[in-house]
Amino acid sequence: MDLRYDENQILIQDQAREFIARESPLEQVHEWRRSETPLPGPVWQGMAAMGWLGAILPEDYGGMGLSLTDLSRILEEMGRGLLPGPFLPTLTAAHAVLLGGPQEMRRRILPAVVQGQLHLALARTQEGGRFDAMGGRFFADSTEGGYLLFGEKLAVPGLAEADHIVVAAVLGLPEKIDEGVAFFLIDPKVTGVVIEPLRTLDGGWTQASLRLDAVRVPAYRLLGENPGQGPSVNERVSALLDLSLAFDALGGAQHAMEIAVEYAKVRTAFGQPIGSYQAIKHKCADMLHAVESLRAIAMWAAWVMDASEPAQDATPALAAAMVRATAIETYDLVVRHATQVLGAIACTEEHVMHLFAKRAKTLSLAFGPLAYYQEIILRENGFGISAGSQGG
Amino acid sequence: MDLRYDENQILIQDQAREFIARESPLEQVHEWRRSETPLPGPVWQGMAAMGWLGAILPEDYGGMGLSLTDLSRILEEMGRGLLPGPFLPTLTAAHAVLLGGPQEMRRRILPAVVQGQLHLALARTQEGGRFDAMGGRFFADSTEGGYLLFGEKLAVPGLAEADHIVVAAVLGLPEKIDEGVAFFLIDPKVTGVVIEPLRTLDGGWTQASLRLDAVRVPAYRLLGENPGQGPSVNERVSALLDLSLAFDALGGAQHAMEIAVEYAKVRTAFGQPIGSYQAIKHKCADMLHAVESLRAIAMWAAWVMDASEPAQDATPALAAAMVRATAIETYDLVVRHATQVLGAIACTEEHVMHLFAKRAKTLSLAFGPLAYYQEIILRENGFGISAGSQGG
Amino acid sequence: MDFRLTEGQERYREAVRHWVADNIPEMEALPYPADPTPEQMRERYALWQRKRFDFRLTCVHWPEAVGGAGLTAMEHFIVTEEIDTLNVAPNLNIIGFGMCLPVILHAGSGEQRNRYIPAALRGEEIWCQLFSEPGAGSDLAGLTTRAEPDGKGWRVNGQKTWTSYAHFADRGLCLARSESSASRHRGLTMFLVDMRREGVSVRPIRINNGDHVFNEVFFDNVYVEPEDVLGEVHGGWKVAIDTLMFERGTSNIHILMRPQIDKVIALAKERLAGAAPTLGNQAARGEIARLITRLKVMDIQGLRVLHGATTGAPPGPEGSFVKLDWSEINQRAQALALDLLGPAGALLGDNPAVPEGGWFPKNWLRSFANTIEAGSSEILRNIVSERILGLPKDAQRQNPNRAR
Amino acid sequence: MDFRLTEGQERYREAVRHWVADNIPEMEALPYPADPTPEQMRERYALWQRKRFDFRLTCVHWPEAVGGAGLTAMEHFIVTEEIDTLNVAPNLNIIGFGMCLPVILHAGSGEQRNRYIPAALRGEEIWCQLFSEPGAGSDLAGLTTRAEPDGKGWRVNGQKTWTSYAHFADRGLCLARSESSASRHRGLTMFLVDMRREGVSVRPIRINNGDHVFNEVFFDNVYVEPEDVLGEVHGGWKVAIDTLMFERGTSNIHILMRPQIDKVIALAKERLAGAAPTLGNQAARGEIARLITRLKVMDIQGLRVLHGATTGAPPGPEGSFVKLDWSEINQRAQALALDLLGPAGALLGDNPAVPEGGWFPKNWLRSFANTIEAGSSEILRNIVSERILGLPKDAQRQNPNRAR
Repeated sequence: MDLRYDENQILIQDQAREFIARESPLEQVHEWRRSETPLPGPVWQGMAAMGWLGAILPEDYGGMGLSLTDLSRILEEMGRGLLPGPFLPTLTAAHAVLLGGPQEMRRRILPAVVQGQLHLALARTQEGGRFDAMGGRFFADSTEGGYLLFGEKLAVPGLAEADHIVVAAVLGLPEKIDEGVAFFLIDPKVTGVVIEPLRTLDGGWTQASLRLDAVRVPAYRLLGENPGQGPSVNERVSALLDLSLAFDALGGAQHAMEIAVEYAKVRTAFGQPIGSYQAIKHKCADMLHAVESLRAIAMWAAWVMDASEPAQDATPALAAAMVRATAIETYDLVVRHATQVLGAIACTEEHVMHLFAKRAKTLSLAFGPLAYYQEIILRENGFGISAGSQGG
Repeated sequence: MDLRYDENQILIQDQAREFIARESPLEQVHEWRRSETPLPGPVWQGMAAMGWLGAILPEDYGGMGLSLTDLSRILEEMGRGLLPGPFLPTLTAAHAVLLGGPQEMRRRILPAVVQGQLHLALARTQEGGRFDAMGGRFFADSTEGGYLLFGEKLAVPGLAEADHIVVAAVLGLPEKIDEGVAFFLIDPKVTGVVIEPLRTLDGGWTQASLRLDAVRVPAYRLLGENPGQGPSVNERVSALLDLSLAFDALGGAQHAMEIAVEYAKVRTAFGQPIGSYQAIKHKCADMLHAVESLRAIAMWAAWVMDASEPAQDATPALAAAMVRATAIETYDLVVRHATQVLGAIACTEEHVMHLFAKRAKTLSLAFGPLAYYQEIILRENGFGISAGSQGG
Repeated sequence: MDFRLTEGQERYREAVRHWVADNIPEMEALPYPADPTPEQMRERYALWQRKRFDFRLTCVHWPEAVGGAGLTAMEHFIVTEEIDTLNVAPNLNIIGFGMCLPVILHAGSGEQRNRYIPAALRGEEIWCQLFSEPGAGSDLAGLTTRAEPDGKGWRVNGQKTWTSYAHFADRGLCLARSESSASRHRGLTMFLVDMRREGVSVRPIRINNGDHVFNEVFFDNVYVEPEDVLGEVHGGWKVAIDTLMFERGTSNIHILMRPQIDKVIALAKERLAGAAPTLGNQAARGEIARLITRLKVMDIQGLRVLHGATTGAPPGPEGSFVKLDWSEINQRAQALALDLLGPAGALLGDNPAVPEGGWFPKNWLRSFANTIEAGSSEILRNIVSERILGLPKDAQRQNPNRAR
Repeated sequence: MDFRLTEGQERYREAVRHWVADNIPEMEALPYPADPTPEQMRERYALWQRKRFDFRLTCVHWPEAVGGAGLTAMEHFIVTEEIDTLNVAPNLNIIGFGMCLPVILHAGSGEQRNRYIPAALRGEEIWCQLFSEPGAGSDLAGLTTRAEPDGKGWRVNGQKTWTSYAHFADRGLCLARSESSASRHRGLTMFLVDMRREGVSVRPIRINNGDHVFNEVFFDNVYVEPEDVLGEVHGGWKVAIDTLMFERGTSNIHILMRPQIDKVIALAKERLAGAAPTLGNQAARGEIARLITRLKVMDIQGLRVLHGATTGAPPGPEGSFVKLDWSEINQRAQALALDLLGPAGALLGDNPAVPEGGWFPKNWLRSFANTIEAGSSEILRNIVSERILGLPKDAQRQNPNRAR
């Protein structure tokens, strides 16, 4: 047993922190959000130069072939710095291409992603619809030489700037939803793809709505040698997404807590630092408890997903659901407590705390409610319910 | 608008407090519980002499014809003093007889109840089964000149000492559960009635299990001129029960809080009264907040049920569900917080706090879970769900 | 025990409703943009306030002599429910009517009352409250804004913050340190300041959702006439405490919060009513049942405050509970709204795909301050436990008798 | 990053499991009533402990010289999981092995170690810890039990309370005030007291569910030999702090709590698994998902403590979090159990209608003390915020430098 990050991981994290402090300091992020400016291209290029865009891609495609635990060192720092831009959409969509795309597609897409030449987006679930493993409200009709795709999704992170979109669609009729989900790589410029940018609470991701109106997709743009590979791709991409969001939340919650704790040491009321009052002090202790609980389960979940053999006591799906459920509650608790410790200043535009609050809520809303993750936890622990009664 | 209790109500409350302090002081209750001694007969006779057993029964039957608000002054003091004995079972069962019993039955039962000669019990719902308005798992088959009753219930408060049992049973088959519930007055000594006393967490009520094994009940023991009156009797008895439990909880929670607050003023740690530390102080504030919230809604609910015309914004069913839901959470919160304020001594047999904790849990478990009351609240506010999906 | 209004009060409510029905259409017919300028806001406020004044339908519990209707807090409550919750015009003088002017009414001289109260009631003057400072929030007595004698009058120097509506205000109720050597609570004086005077500058504070409600106010040697001292010189703390009592008394903020909470309940009904129970919607159902119940509790506590005020009973803890209730209920309600909306809850803007143009997330952000503003939850819990339950003060707050 | 045990540790776990499989049947074959007398408990404890000692399967992380196996805290953890959670015999010396003897091991002289540790490991002597007093719980330094020099040795007078297993104990680790004029934290000395000696009397404290675990202990002029001072005279506070560090370190209480939490999860599975979602069971499902997740977090925090202990890293907050976690998780789990049982949850006794003879409500009552015993949640939050986050001490706790 060794619960420390190794030297290389510590180096990766230090470099990430330095890069973000230099290229995207928090005051700068604050300013970008205020002016609704997306992440500048040169920063993205810098991320590519650091190797982040290919962090977990194999060296064959120019990637670094790192583990998820390695990657987590970068993700936590991104969360800490509230780094904007379509990193997570690109990361997860590229991972889908890696897992399911034909060799030709991988060769064409992945090296370009690694070099920062392509932004990707992933359109997987429909808000208000089922948040189950089978994806969203996109449907694919088989047609000669390929597929016709239909459907819409309200908000897709990173879509506005995406050069390619990975779409999870159900093959055939809605009733067959459990049989076949498949992933397709879509060119956003082809006929029938309608994209409309949206203003968002959290400027970390641009978001846009996506409508597919009989979009013709050639067969070679199907991910997976056959459509049946979709579910396994989906499961692994889901786990990556859940883990990534959790480390984003961990870094953000840690930072929000630190800001509040430092303030509690210097702000005085009734002649004493407010941190000497138990109402404040115990909120700080509860924040640290929550953050360290998330840290504990996140480092374990990354290890479970990295392991070549399945862990004795947990599937990757269980680890992902647990870490995601913990992240949703933790980030929310921390921004609430941190705001209360900081008092009125935390509720101004000038202060950075609202950036954390917005990020926490956006992460929590973007990919399904707590109950969905709780049900996975229950299912994986033998608390399954009768079929047909699941729902979002 | 007048939100004060009137002089007579204050007098009733003062007399109740004096009576209970004299006849059943808390140390005595503690000792009775320790030795599993039921409430002594003379105290019950004293309660009868005070008029409590007929408090809300009409003067025709020897009762005092008081309002529920008047009665609440006694109930709160009973809760405050953790007064044991089958008062609530007798009160509610007698009320069922009053509302639905034929004149002959009322004449025979009610004056004897008022004079303290009869204990009653009410067997209405089945634990683990449906906690809906239609009652429990007792079933009544129509037969010549009367009914045959079947069924069982694990725990019936006050049953061990009951001279008569009011049973709510479904007429006919279980599938017809929504059509007809009816109340019957049963003699516990007739053939087929099997009663087995149980040891309980809270000695406030004796409890016993009840099995009805083809018990023959003559038609004149049906409450209501026809079986169709059952639901309305049930609704009104339910409301009385919910309100009574809420005032029991209010008095108990108030007392538990007072014990903790007094201790916080005198117990010192680190050279200061523990009540000067915010961790303790704010728990005390939260207790008072919870208790006063329960008080507010309880006094309103009693008024709603007393009103001759229906209130503009609430049915008696809604008021009952709201006050009951608030009571469940309040009493639980207060005993938790009070225990934490008192520290280790609160966890000893010697200290009275566990009596409050046991009472709180028993009230919460005896008559249905929080979710049941929440669903009534939702239904009465237009949040009904599709039929057939309710369940306990 | 009777929760009903008297017949007279019921008739009064009916009359108010009739007046509303008669007068709203005219107001609604007036052009008023969705995104008004400050001038348009002021104009609409003044028009509506003047109309209410003409019919004696504002601050009806104040004496007729100063422009009220000589009625009780009960009728004021009815008017709040029936008129103020409609948001016909921006409520620009809420601080004046809820805090500043009651203090003038109770602590001011006859001259001060006559000069300031009717003008405000006619919609001509807007007030702000100048108490909080960057270094003095919960610990109000730590304030450092100075007032120094200058001939007959005073010169004020310092900085205030969290001043609602200062960018509209003509007048301000300002607490300043008039004697720097005195103990923290003594040596404070309450001033009625002309906000148009030289030396007053107002800088907006935008809140987390971009709205402009609060301001910083800087005083650079601002002259205040001697007749604009309210109450005793150096006796400002008592006046301030009284003001805070008013704030927690008949301010009826919880009634004004209702429309936004009701909006969440309506959203929940649209999403949840009639739906079969699923894994995802049960937590929300439980939360809604809790909110509805707590709202009822809050309403009753509000009535208890009102009843205490009208019968002259000593103030209990209910005022603090109403504040704790509305702030916590609203925070939970606004968070629930976003959870109900899912990803759509994180969208802003006029796009038809965005529910109500992003009202829900903007209001969710606004709600973060609820448990801080108008008495933080921590301070309220201190007040309840110390004043009502009689618990000892924190040791460190017992003797902070130095000005800073 | 690696959560796996080493191959050697896995082999060790296997060996322990084999030993258990070989030795449990023999123990289970011995007659032992459901409601044993203290003598029967002691006899069974001694038998099982002696057997564990003979195979060096108790306190395996202690040096071989004193009767341990010279292994690491990791193997101790494995043994705790594999043997102690089985509850083969009553764990009468849990305080000795978890607190008293580690202190003797670390702070005692060679002679003290040799005299006390092997005897305890052989099951011959049982220990209790005599720290808390009626007036000194969270504020331990407020204790008033006095130790006065008496020729070569000492005389102890005073009262201790919350002393687990004192009614079985042969020896006690006692903190007493040896110099009354000194400051609160100085002037304390740690003694090893013979509990059979004249002047020691033990009075049971029954807890809220009727069980007898705790005691009051009265010292009436009890003689203690000079060689039974542990550490420095007047240096007892440091020894006490070290003891509390052990208590929060490798005591593995969270592992010992698992069986009772797992029992609730099994009950929930029996009631909820496979059932369609209903209005009533969804809240319980959410709660179970939370408990399962928090248990996993707790386990990992426990491993972080263990890892820190084995690598010699400075202690972080994880030990406090493990305590907060197990106490809060167990309280919520036991409350959930009763909610799942409904009215049956309030029944006791041997009646077949009563689930497990009333184990659930009895254990629910027991759980009330969890957030108080072994460091109250309030004290733990102080420790975390002050020692780890560096927040200032409460003003009133800063200088309480007087003995009382």
